[in-house]
Amino acid sequence: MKGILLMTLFAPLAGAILNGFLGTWFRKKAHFPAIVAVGLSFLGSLVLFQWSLQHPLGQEWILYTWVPVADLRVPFGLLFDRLAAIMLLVVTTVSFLVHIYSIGYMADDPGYRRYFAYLNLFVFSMLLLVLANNFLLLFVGWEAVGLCSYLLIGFWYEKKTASDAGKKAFIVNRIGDAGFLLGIFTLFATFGTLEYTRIFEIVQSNPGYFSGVLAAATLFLFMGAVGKSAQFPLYVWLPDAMEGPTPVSALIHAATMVTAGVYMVARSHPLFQEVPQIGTLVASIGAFTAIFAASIALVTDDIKRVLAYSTISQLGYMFVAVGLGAYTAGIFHLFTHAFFKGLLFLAAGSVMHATGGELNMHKMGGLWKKMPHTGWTFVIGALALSGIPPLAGFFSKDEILASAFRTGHTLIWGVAWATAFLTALYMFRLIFKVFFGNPRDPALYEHAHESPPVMTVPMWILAVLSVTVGWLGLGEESSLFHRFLAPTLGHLEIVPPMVEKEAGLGLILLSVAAGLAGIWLAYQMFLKGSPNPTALAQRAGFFYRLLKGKYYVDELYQTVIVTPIRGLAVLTFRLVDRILIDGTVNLTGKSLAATGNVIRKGSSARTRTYLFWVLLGAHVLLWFLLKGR
Amino acid sequence: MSPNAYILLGLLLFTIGMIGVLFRRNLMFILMNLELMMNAVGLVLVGASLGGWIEGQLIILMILVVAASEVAIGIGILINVVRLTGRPDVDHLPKAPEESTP
Amino acid sequence: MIPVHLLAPEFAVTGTALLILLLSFLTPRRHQIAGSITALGLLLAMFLEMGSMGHSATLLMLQIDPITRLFSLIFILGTFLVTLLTVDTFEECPPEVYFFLLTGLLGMMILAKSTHLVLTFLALELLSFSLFVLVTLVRTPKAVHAGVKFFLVGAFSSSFLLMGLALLLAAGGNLSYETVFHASRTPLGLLGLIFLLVGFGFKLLYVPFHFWAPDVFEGAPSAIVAYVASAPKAAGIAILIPILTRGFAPYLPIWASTFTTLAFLTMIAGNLAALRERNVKRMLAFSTVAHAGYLLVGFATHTPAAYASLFLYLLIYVVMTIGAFAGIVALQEDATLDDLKGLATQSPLLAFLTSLFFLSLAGIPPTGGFVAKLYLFKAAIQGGQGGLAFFAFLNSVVSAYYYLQVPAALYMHTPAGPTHRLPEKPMLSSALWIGLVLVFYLGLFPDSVYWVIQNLFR
Amino acid sequence: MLSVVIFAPLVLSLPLFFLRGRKAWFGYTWFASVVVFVLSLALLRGFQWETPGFQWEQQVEWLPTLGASYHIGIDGLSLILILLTTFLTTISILASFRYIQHRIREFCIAMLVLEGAMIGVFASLDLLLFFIFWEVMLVPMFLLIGVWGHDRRIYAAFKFVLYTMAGSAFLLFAILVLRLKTGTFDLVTLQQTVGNLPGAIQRWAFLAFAIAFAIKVPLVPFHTWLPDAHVEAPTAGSVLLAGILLKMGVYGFLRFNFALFPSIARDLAPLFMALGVIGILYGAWMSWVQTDLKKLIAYSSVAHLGFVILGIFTFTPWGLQGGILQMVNHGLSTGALFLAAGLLYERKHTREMSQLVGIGKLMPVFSTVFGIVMLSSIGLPGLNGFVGEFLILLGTFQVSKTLAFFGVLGIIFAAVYMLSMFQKVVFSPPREEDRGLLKDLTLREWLVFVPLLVFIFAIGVYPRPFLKFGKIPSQQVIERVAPETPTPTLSPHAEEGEP
Repeated sequence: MKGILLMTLFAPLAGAILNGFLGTWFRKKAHFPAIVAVGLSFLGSLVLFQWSLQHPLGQEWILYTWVPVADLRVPFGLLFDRLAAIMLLVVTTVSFLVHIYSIGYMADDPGYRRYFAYLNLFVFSMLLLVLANNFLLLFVGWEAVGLCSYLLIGFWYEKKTASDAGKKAFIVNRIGDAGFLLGIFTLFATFGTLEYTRIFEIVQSNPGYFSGVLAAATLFLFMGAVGKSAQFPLYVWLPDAMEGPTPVSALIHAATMVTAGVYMVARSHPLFQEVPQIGTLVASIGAFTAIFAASIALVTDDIKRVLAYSTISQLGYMFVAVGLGAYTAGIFHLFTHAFFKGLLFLAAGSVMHATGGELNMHKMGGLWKKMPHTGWTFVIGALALSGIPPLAGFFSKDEILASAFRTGHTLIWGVAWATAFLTALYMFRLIFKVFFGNPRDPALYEHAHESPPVMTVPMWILAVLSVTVGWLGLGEESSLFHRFLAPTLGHLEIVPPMVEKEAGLGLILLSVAAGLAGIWLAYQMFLKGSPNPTALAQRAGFFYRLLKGKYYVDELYQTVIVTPIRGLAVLTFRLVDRILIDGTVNLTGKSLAATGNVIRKGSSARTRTYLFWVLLGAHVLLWFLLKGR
Repeated sequence: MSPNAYILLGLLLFTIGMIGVLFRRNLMFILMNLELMMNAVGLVLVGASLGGWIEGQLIILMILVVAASEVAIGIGILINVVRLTGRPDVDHLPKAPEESTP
Repeated sequence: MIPVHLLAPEFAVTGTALLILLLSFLTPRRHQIAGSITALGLLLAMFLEMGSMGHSATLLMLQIDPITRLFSLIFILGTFLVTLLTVDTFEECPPEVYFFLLTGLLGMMILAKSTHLVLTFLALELLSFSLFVLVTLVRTPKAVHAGVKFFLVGAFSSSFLLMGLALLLAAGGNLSYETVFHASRTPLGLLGLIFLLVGFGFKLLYVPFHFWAPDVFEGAPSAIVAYVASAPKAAGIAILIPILTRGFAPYLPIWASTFTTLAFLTMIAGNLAALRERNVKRMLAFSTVAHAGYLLVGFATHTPAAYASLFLYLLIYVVMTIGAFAGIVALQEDATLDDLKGLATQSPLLAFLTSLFFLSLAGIPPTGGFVAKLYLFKAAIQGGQGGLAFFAFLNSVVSAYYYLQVPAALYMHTPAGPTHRLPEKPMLSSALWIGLVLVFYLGLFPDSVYWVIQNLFR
Repeated sequence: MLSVVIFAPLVLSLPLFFLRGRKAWFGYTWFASVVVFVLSLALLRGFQWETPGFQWEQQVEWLPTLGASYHIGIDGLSLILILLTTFLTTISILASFRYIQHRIREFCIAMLVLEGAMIGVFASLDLLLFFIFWEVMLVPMFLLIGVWGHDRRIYAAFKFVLYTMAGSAFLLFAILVLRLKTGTFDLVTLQQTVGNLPGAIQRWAFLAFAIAFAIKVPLVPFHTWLPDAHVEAPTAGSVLLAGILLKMGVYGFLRFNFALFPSIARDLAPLFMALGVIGILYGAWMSWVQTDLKKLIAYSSVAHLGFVILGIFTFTPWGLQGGILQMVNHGLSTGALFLAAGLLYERKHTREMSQLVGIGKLMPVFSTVFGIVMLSSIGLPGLNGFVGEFLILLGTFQVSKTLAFFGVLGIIFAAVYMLSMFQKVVFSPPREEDRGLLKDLTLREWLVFVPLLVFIFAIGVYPRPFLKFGKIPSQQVIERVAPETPTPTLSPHAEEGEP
């Protein structure tokens, strides 16, 4: 198995290196090594999945000791268990499809091979993140995916906004990563090791003993997750990340990388379980982020940004789940979300492809006729996202809502429920604006065309998956998915069973109702025009502006953090560095030289002056010797 | 007279010579004042030798020789100055080095 | 029976001097021949001095022992280097220049060996008069200007010296070093002492008696300046050491504080004044003042180790100062820093050698300049003058600024004007190379010399 | 053998006097530096990794009256720095073929003399000998900056020399005081005897040493020579300044301050750690506002060296080993950054980032290399910088959580200024007129960067062989300075061997 695992992990790296160094040789065939590499990974993960069915507890492989210093021995070790198997499957499937899709999408780009090299590198990093057996190696993957994200967001770097967005993504991520590092330090200082299994063993064999330290550690780790998974307040990079090529958004900023935070929390659930109060915090932030982002999505006009806010919002859901201890539910939502959000992005990419890169939904309309495949798949994705049964999103979202309700966090449940309504509303606002109604921009409409099969086929595959994967979760705790993950994540332990089983059905109906209501309202507003959205916007006034301005968080950060720090830096450089420190040094030199100059000039005088000095000197000597006696 | 009187007189003469060197501008007079200073030393030595030390008187002879050679060199230099500037003025020496370089 | 043969080096020098005098009547134009003879004579003197190193005797008013012989050797070495310098520097000059170099040397040699203040005085006058003549020998306006100042200041200070002697005699009745100490206890003697110190101040260039140096250095021909900068100072040290060690040893506390103050002032005045100086010779004049300050640190410390280090310092100082002047003379007579700009392109080897001498002056290892300071300041710290030594360290940092200006000008600037090849100057080059070897040899293996001196001063 | 390595560059510089022609000079010098590199690699043969104390030791009577001897020897710390020296010298000579256009022979001599002196600094076990090499090194560096530098080169050269010499004055004074109080300059002997001195003398001597080394490192209030010197120096000069000379300060702390005055080092550790952190943040902060590429890199050096100082003053195995490794890392990455800046300067004759644009488009291969180097400098995991920074901060965290927190902030700032730089220079639209100027890497330039990249990756992926160098030296420091190391509260497998 080790061989296959290594192949799965390193094939994309090989692909990246191949494209990176011999790329000129492949030219327009650069996709070939890339897809072969990811294909190998995909096959490998299928085999591994098969293997994991027989080995519920998974296995660890240590390749070599990476950083050995005193007590610290960080191995380059891989841990493959069922959680990793699921992640592996998600990552390789979506990547494989996105790679194929990219052949069509990126066809005419001059940076073709660079694109595939980055993409392969990303897959490698993500797999490393997933397969690591210790926190430090996880962190390696964690930063490496950030790097790839940076490179891919800024892929069209000649556009200032794109390179800015890449930089912003990296820096905001780094803030989270800094927290993550502190978490690692705390763990090491406490446990003397960074390997999952050892830490978990210690924690689980001394329940309650470490809760103080773990509160700090998990808080720090969660800070990393907040950055990577774009939660409030570090979500600001994700909407901007839409500057990157759309397949990248699908892969990195919807399906895989951004979910790394969720994965990490699930992975270290033995730690989070010890400190439920931090779990509640995680869930609260998740819930807040969910509704916060959804509300912004309501008024966003850029179709990709709508999807981006939607991703933030859905990630919030996942954190609600993992925060409340429903790790399987969180991972399940991660699993389904990867497919339908990936699909939505690919479909949005297809729209852009058709309209020559246009993103403003107000310029579109009636595209259904022109591009039926895209339309159909988009709607499937949107329905899945809105939680309409029997599509995938329904199952996973419902499970999260249920777990929130059952653990007694009614407020969180309420917020999540409201978010479900908003989700349906903004998704169908988008659909009605883009695919239905009358074309608003004739030229754009004329130009529009359906994408080539190389793009639509991956979309359809994802669409099918979006419809079907949810059934794995049918039956909640007794579902296939739960049973599969149980050896790794365990069952959700509901402390007091507050709600009877019968109430479950009511909850399901409520959440479905929220979704349907959202769709209905969108239909009324954006297709029928009553209530008129514009009038509503005017009536809302302040709130509308607030939403439109995305709560002005970016501006706030800019004015409160970036500008003052930068200004202070400039000031420090000018005043402290140049004038105070360097000035003092130079002044010392100059004053010495100036004093010297006086002496120097004094010695270029008439003979008489010298002789007077002699007299003076004689007197001083006299005084000296007399004093001495 | 006591030795101290000689010594005091010698010092007085020395001071007069010194003042002369300091304030005269004519090189010739400066040389003469230098000579005066030398000879003032001689006077002090006379006073010193009153105590019976013959050494002092011997030194006077040497001083005379030294003073003479000093004047010889001084005159030599003076001639050069006069040749170059036309006057033996200590404040108008030939081509003074730049008074101050910035 | 007076062991006259112990004076062989002095006789050799005198003989050479007379020979030169004779020669100058015969060939008044070709000074190079006279120069070569002088160099040979000096080599002979050096050989003689070394040959009878082990013998010591007291001869009339002369003390002949290894220490005084070593001092003599330094003087001969210095004069030898200056002679080589002189041969190649002057296109045309009267051969008498060598005569005066030799008489000056004779004065110094006697100075070093004298045990009686009168003899000391006479020798000092012999040296001074030789220097007066040397400075004005080339009768350019600048030289004459320098000559007048040098003469006036020198004569003035000689009078002070003389008056000091007279007063000491009046107070004590004898002028041998051993008795002056007793004399200086009386007020009259004290006054004499002060006069004496003022007189030495001129020779040693300490503050505030140093003001004559820059003007004289600038005006006089560089080869002569090399002599003026090195010889009288060495001579001054040679006198002060015996006076202080033999005569005034019990008087120490007062001396120490006086010398500490003088050292302090002299170092700082010399170094600071040199910072902004663009004329290299004037800069070296201030540098000489600064070095006088370092030397005074040795006196302020007043331990055998300090005097031994002082001796080593003097040896290295003479070599590197003459070397620096030789380099400057070779590159550009009367140079300002601007004139030196970019000369490394034109004459790379000369520039390289010159730079090394300046690095040595700055006290950067592994040159002699570093070792000289190291030994001296170590002795100072050991002798309880830690504060002064530390101040001296800081001073040498300051001094690095102006010394390094010279290599900086040579290498870091582009040439100001068109470059031209310099004529070959074999004697000058050999002086440079000898100096270089000595500076590096002493820099790397100073113990070979210090070992000897240390035992002598114990 | 060690002496051979020290003096080989000096001896090998002699034939330069007889060679003629630019190609011969450069070719020969490069060959000579490669020879020295190979010789220094020979030091690895038979090196006892687990043995404390010095190896390849040699002691020859030198200045008996002063008590100084020619005593050399190396441990892992010296060895890795010597290897770094010979390696970077080779690289920087190779990188100068086009950059240096005049006084080539002088340049070659200066480089070789500098190399010899630098090796000497790392190999000396005698305080006086150390000081001599320390000062000798100034001269060629002074010339490198002053002769082949940019417009304000002379100012920068003087600033560099005077700053360092000011520190040296303290250093030499302290060395002499120690010599007089203990009777020896020998480090090994001093280690035993210096503890008997009165506390006050130890304290002052420690401070005097520290000032000299702090200037060299440079710690923050003493750092202003560095931007000027780095910016004005030619590429080779900047590389060696950043790569080696700055390390001498840290080396001094490790070799002398810690070995001789352990208790004072322990007492003052909080102060120096704080200075380290200030350096990290301040350096990063200043980097951010620079418009000059080399100045930015220079200030980033301040930040990196802040990390190193922070690490070594934790007196934990992680901090110390991380610090030692970080020295190497900084030598490689910052060296490579300066090489990159120099390469751009050769093409465009400017260091202003507003003028250097569109590199990504015009020089894609170079940009990749530059990018990797940049990422290594900001400590991306998988590359060398991360391992060092991680270990340092891990060590810091054991000692002071607050300082670790601020240190971690430094990592964020590093990303801010480096990425801003990279965006301005590489990720920006190209200008039409630069198309002819900015050509991609030549074969020689490849040769310059490839070895660096190899090490950047190697240390990042498999740092173990490199950590081996610092193991025993840091253990010894801990034994002397802080025998009671803070260990993790619970380490169930501490007694186990290698997994």
